[in-house]
Amino acid sequence: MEEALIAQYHPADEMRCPIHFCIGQEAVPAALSLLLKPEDYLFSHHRTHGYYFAKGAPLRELFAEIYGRATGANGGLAGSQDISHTESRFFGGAILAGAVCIAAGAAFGLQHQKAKGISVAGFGEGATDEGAFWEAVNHAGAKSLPILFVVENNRYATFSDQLKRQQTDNIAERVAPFGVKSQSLFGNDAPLVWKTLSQAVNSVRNGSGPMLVEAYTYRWNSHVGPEDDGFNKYRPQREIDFWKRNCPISLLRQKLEKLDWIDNGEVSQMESEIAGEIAECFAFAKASPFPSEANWHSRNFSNATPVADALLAEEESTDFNPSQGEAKLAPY
Amino acid sequence: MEEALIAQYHPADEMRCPIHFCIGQEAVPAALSLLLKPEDYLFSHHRTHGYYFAKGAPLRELFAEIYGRATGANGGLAGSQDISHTESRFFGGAILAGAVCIAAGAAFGLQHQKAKGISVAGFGEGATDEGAFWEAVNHAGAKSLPILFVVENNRYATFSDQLKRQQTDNIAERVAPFGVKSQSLFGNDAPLVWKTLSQAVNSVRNGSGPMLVEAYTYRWNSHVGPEDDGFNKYRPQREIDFWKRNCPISLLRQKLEKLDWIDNGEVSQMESEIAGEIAECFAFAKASPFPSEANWHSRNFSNATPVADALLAEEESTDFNPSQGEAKLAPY
Amino acid sequence: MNRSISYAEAIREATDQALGLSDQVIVLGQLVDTPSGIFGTTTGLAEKHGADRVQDYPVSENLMTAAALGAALTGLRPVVCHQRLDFMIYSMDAITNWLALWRFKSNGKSGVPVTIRAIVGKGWGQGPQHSKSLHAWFAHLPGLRVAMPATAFDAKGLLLESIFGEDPTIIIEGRGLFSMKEEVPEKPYRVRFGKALIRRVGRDATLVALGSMVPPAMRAAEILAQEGISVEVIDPRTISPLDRPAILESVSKTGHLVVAEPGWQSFGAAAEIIAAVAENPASGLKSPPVRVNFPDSHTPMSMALEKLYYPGEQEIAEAVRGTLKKS
Amino acid sequence: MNRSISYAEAIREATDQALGLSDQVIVLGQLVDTPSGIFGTTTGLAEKHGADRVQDYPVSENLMTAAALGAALTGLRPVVCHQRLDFMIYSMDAITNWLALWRFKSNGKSGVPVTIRAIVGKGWGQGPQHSKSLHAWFAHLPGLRVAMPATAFDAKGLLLESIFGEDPTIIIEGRGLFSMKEEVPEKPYRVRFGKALIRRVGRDATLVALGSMVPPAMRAAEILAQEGISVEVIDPRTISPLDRPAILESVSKTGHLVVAEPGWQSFGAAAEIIAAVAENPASGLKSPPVRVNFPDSHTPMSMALEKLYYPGEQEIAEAVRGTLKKS
Ligand SMILES: Cc1ncc(C[n+]2csc(CCOP(=O)(O)OP(=O)(O)O)c2C)c(N)n1
Ligand SMILES: Cc1ncc(C[n+]2csc(CCOP(=O)(O)OP(=O)(O)O)c2C)c(N)n1
Ligand SMILES: [Mg+2]
Ligand SMILES: [Mg+2]
Repeated sequence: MEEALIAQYHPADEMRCPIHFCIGQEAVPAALSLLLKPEDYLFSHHRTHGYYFAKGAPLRELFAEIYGRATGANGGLAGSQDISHTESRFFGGAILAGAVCIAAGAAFGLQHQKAKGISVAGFGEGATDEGAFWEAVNHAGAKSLPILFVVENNRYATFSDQLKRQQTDNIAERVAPFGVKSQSLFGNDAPLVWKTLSQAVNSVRNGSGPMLVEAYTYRWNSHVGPEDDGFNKYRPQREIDFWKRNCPISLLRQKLEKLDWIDNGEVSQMESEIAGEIAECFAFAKASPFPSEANWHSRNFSNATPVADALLAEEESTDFNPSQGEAKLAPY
Repeated sequence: MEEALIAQYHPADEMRCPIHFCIGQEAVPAALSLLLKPEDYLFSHHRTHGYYFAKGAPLRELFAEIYGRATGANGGLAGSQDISHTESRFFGGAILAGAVCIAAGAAFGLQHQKAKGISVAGFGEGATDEGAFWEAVNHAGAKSLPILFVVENNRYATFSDQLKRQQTDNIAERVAPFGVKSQSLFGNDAPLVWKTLSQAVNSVRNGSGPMLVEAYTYRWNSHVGPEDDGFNKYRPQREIDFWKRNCPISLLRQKLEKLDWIDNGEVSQMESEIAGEIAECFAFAKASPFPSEANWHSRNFSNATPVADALLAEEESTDFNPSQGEAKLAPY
Repeated sequence: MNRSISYAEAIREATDQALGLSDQVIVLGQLVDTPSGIFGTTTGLAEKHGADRVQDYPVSENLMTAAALGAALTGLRPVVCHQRLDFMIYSMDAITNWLALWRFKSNGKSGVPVTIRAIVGKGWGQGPQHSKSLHAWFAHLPGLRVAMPATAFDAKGLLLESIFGEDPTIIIEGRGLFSMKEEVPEKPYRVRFGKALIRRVGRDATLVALGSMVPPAMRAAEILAQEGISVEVIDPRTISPLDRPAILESVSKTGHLVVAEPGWQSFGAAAEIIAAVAENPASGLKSPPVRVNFPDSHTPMSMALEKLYYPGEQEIAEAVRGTLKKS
Repeated sequence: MNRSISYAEAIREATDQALGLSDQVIVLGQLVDTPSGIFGTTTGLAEKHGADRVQDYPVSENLMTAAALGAALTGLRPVVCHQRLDFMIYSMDAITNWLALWRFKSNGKSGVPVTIRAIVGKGWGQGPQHSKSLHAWFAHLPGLRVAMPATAFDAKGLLLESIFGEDPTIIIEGRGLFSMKEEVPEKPYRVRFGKALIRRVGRDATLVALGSMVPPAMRAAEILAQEGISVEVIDPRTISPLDRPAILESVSKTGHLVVAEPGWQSFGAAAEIIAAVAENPASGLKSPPVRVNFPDSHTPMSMALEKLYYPGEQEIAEAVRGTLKKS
């Protein structure tokens, strides 16, 4: 899907929004897609596509959103980095760590209402530079919130090496003394990722408190957009080569082939099904209308107040006597 | 000094600003007062008096400040919780964790300029709820900054128990994996506090990177102001009794008497010297004029730009051609 | 006959009733669960409704707002309390980048009814970190409602309207108002956003007063009445939405406008009110409008300077006299 | 003859020269040390002046601003760069509760010359979290200077003036302006705060344009000139301090005022400009002033809506025509 989007990105200049591709980082979202239930909430950082998919949100609405169409998941208002799909309980956003804090609130809401479901936050190691992230970790630990933090540690925030920004590359170790159980792992071994996340999801689901899983992985592409950002010389070629050799999809395929669980025919069939689906998504997006009405006010405010209408009376205030002294603050 | 301030607080209603007394928490600032040098910077939270004193700032200007006089350390603009004394490199402020971040910047400035001196931040365990605090810790660890973090852990943020807000009461343990060496100790044993802080100050001074010292201590008084806040029933009487029995000043005095290093005569002499100094401070404050000129603009902006005057030329711009297209952002 | 209760009691009563009316309502804030209860506005509520519904919060202001948003997604209606607006500035990211734009960004599919109570300190040496009112900032943000209740009646009605409304709201509460009493109905009632109140009908000049400037504005009108000047006092009650038509109607009657605002003058709310009137061809302004604000300076601690800093009824009355003279 | 360089190059040159002029100058920001260098404005500077002086910073925006303040206390003159103003909102506490009030609170004893560069995204689907301009917020704060350079010449001169001045400053840089070229002197020079520039002399109406609205305002003036309408275009260049006298003088000549601002209308900077004119008895306004702003809405991503959202020269021209018709 990401490759297909990239191929189409520039030619027509129709996808006009920053896109952070997640090629090379497929394992974590793919594993989550098998583990999350409709009642769970998933909150994503700017690199949204994998997580969007993981929560089972409709693919054609993702394509339409990127194309800025009225049929997009957000009616073309949000784009790739801010996409959400309310019905699927999936919410993304581009400001680092912001969505992690919101995820903590959703976890609290579920816990408070004794509702089924857990809250999951997916983000990169860069977000852990932000103080806001540590407020969420601290609170999750103190309140034993049903939240799973998933860090895809790809070593870079844009072009900045983690070790320029943090003293160690081990976030899992740092959250543990806050009361957040944690585990780190090689994030490109899909079965291992699935197993680890499965245990983590179950642990959080069973009320054992918050967990953090740190998956070491790598992004193949530029930080944003399809153009090569290699001129920034921020990562060595052998590092890129190492991770490309350890592509999560190839590794999985090798393993499955060894086990004789799939054969080439099946793979080709899957590939052509996927290609078909993607083609259908492109067609849907391109055939969809653009949003046309400005409607600025009603886009930003609700027009109705049904709950207030049901619960509150109408009253007129009587005269107010203004010659009263102000509250004395002393001494604070 | 604090007791004297309290005795005078209400009768005349002349000290009109929130004051967070530090009775019971004397050991840390007292020890720092012996360890810090003029070139060091000290940044304090709202409970400022001990730290103000620790940096050798003039006592009479503290009193005058609290009385809102023009002769105050800040000309009566700041009050107790926001007091600073630029000449002494002492800076306080009431917003939690804010001053800790500034302290990290001062540490960076010293390191960058290879200047003598270290940066010290004094604060309570409440400030460590703030994400901003963790940004400072992370950065100090990553850059090996010459900063000493001093937490006076008195267990409460206002009336809120630390264990309502944090999963454990051990901040020292939490900063260590960020690359900040740390140590915790019983904070009312003045000689121990001195020894620990002395080692810490030396370590930071010698360029061994950041340190955090967590001193478990207790405040006797209300969170703010002299009135009893016991009606909030936030701490048990036996806890208060325990800590009052472990008053840092009494403990020190007992120890010194046991060692025969001081006798009653010396203590009385010290007490009367201190009483004299305090009386002098009160007299100075009360005799000082109030600030009278509003001068709002020049209080908020500098009138002169001496550096710019020296370095920059005056130039007139030529015509600007407005028919240029805007920068094309694509795709980011 | 209604009882007379204070502004603080009215807030407490509204919160108590909201907690009773719906399980969705929760209260978050530092010390909301203690007997002192945010200057008496939450006292006893944790005992009555449970400490999980009236919940002490860590000193993590950014998280508090963001978490309220997340909780709202799960169906709750959180009320977030800040003892000082200054502390809440740590949560500007949560307010600006998330809360205010959530409905917009979701294409109307997801609303987050979060109520934020922000108390503005005043006097007694609060100093520059305990006294800022940034209501104009919040009113500048699309997607946020901003209320500035001046009386106990409005404090209760606007808080209930906010809690049970569908959009995020910031309520600016002037600390000096907390003791002021007024007749307040016992039942839970609403005061709608965007509906100004004419607090005093007048002929000669329109005096728009916001929040804690309402009582001194009313006293100024009383002083001026003694001098034969009839002032119409308008209290917009909310500044987002702002009832521009009500202000315009009054000005088109009186021809003169003074705005009294408890905040810095430049780029403040008074500027918006004056601009809204000036740009309307029907306003019929007969003299230049005048602003009564705090000076463009941080708040001094010393009471000697506090007196010069905060304007009161005399300054307002003088401004009205001035605008009438100029016409 | 001066060379013609772009807005981005002018910023880069100013920074390069500042780093050369004084060891006190340092640059902090995410990715300032990379070849892409904040849209070319810091490219090559780390190589030339050292990566300790042009320093990549963790994604910790609040710390970055507070640390710049702390560094300024030790004698440095930090320049803090944000790729988007939206990211900087995390540092509102450092800006509002510390930086803006530092000089005041120290009773004039301590100044903190911190320069903050905030880039405002526009177009190409930036969406609501990458396109906000909150210049009006910053101008509301006492103790902060706020610049909105519209041209390469001003971008260089204001940045240098800020770096070597004594007060903290926020410079709002419109991303769309980065490619625009102008003749720029090579030597390091200053553009003073609070001095508006008359970019085009005119007779019939005053058009005040801020930041990235300056080029479309100039184009609108050109369009109107073809129709025989002579417009005076004023670029305040800084909004704190704001050159109110220059605006007033122009309006008292033309009698008509239109303000074009790249930001939300309600409670924005245009309101302050209109209020400042309206409240002055000498302004001699002959028709109601008009604002040309973004609508009071968050920014839509879709290019179809972006087109409706951002006003350009046509909207400005139409506003000027309107105000002349009404008189
Ligand atoms: C508050 C904030 N600051 C800066 C940015 C700009 N930014 C966008 S993505 C990014 C790097 C994120 O790195 P990481 O969190 O590791 O995720 P990755 O891109 O590696 O998946 C940065 C700094 C932002 N979006 N939000
Ligand atoms: C950002 C912020 N939030 C809230 C407050 C209100 N407040 C003042 S002191 C305090 C408690 C501080 O506790 P701690 O840091 O442990 O210091 P202590 O008072 O115990 O010495 C709080 C919450 C504040 N000053 N700043
Ligand atoms: Mg990363
Ligand atoms: Mg404490």
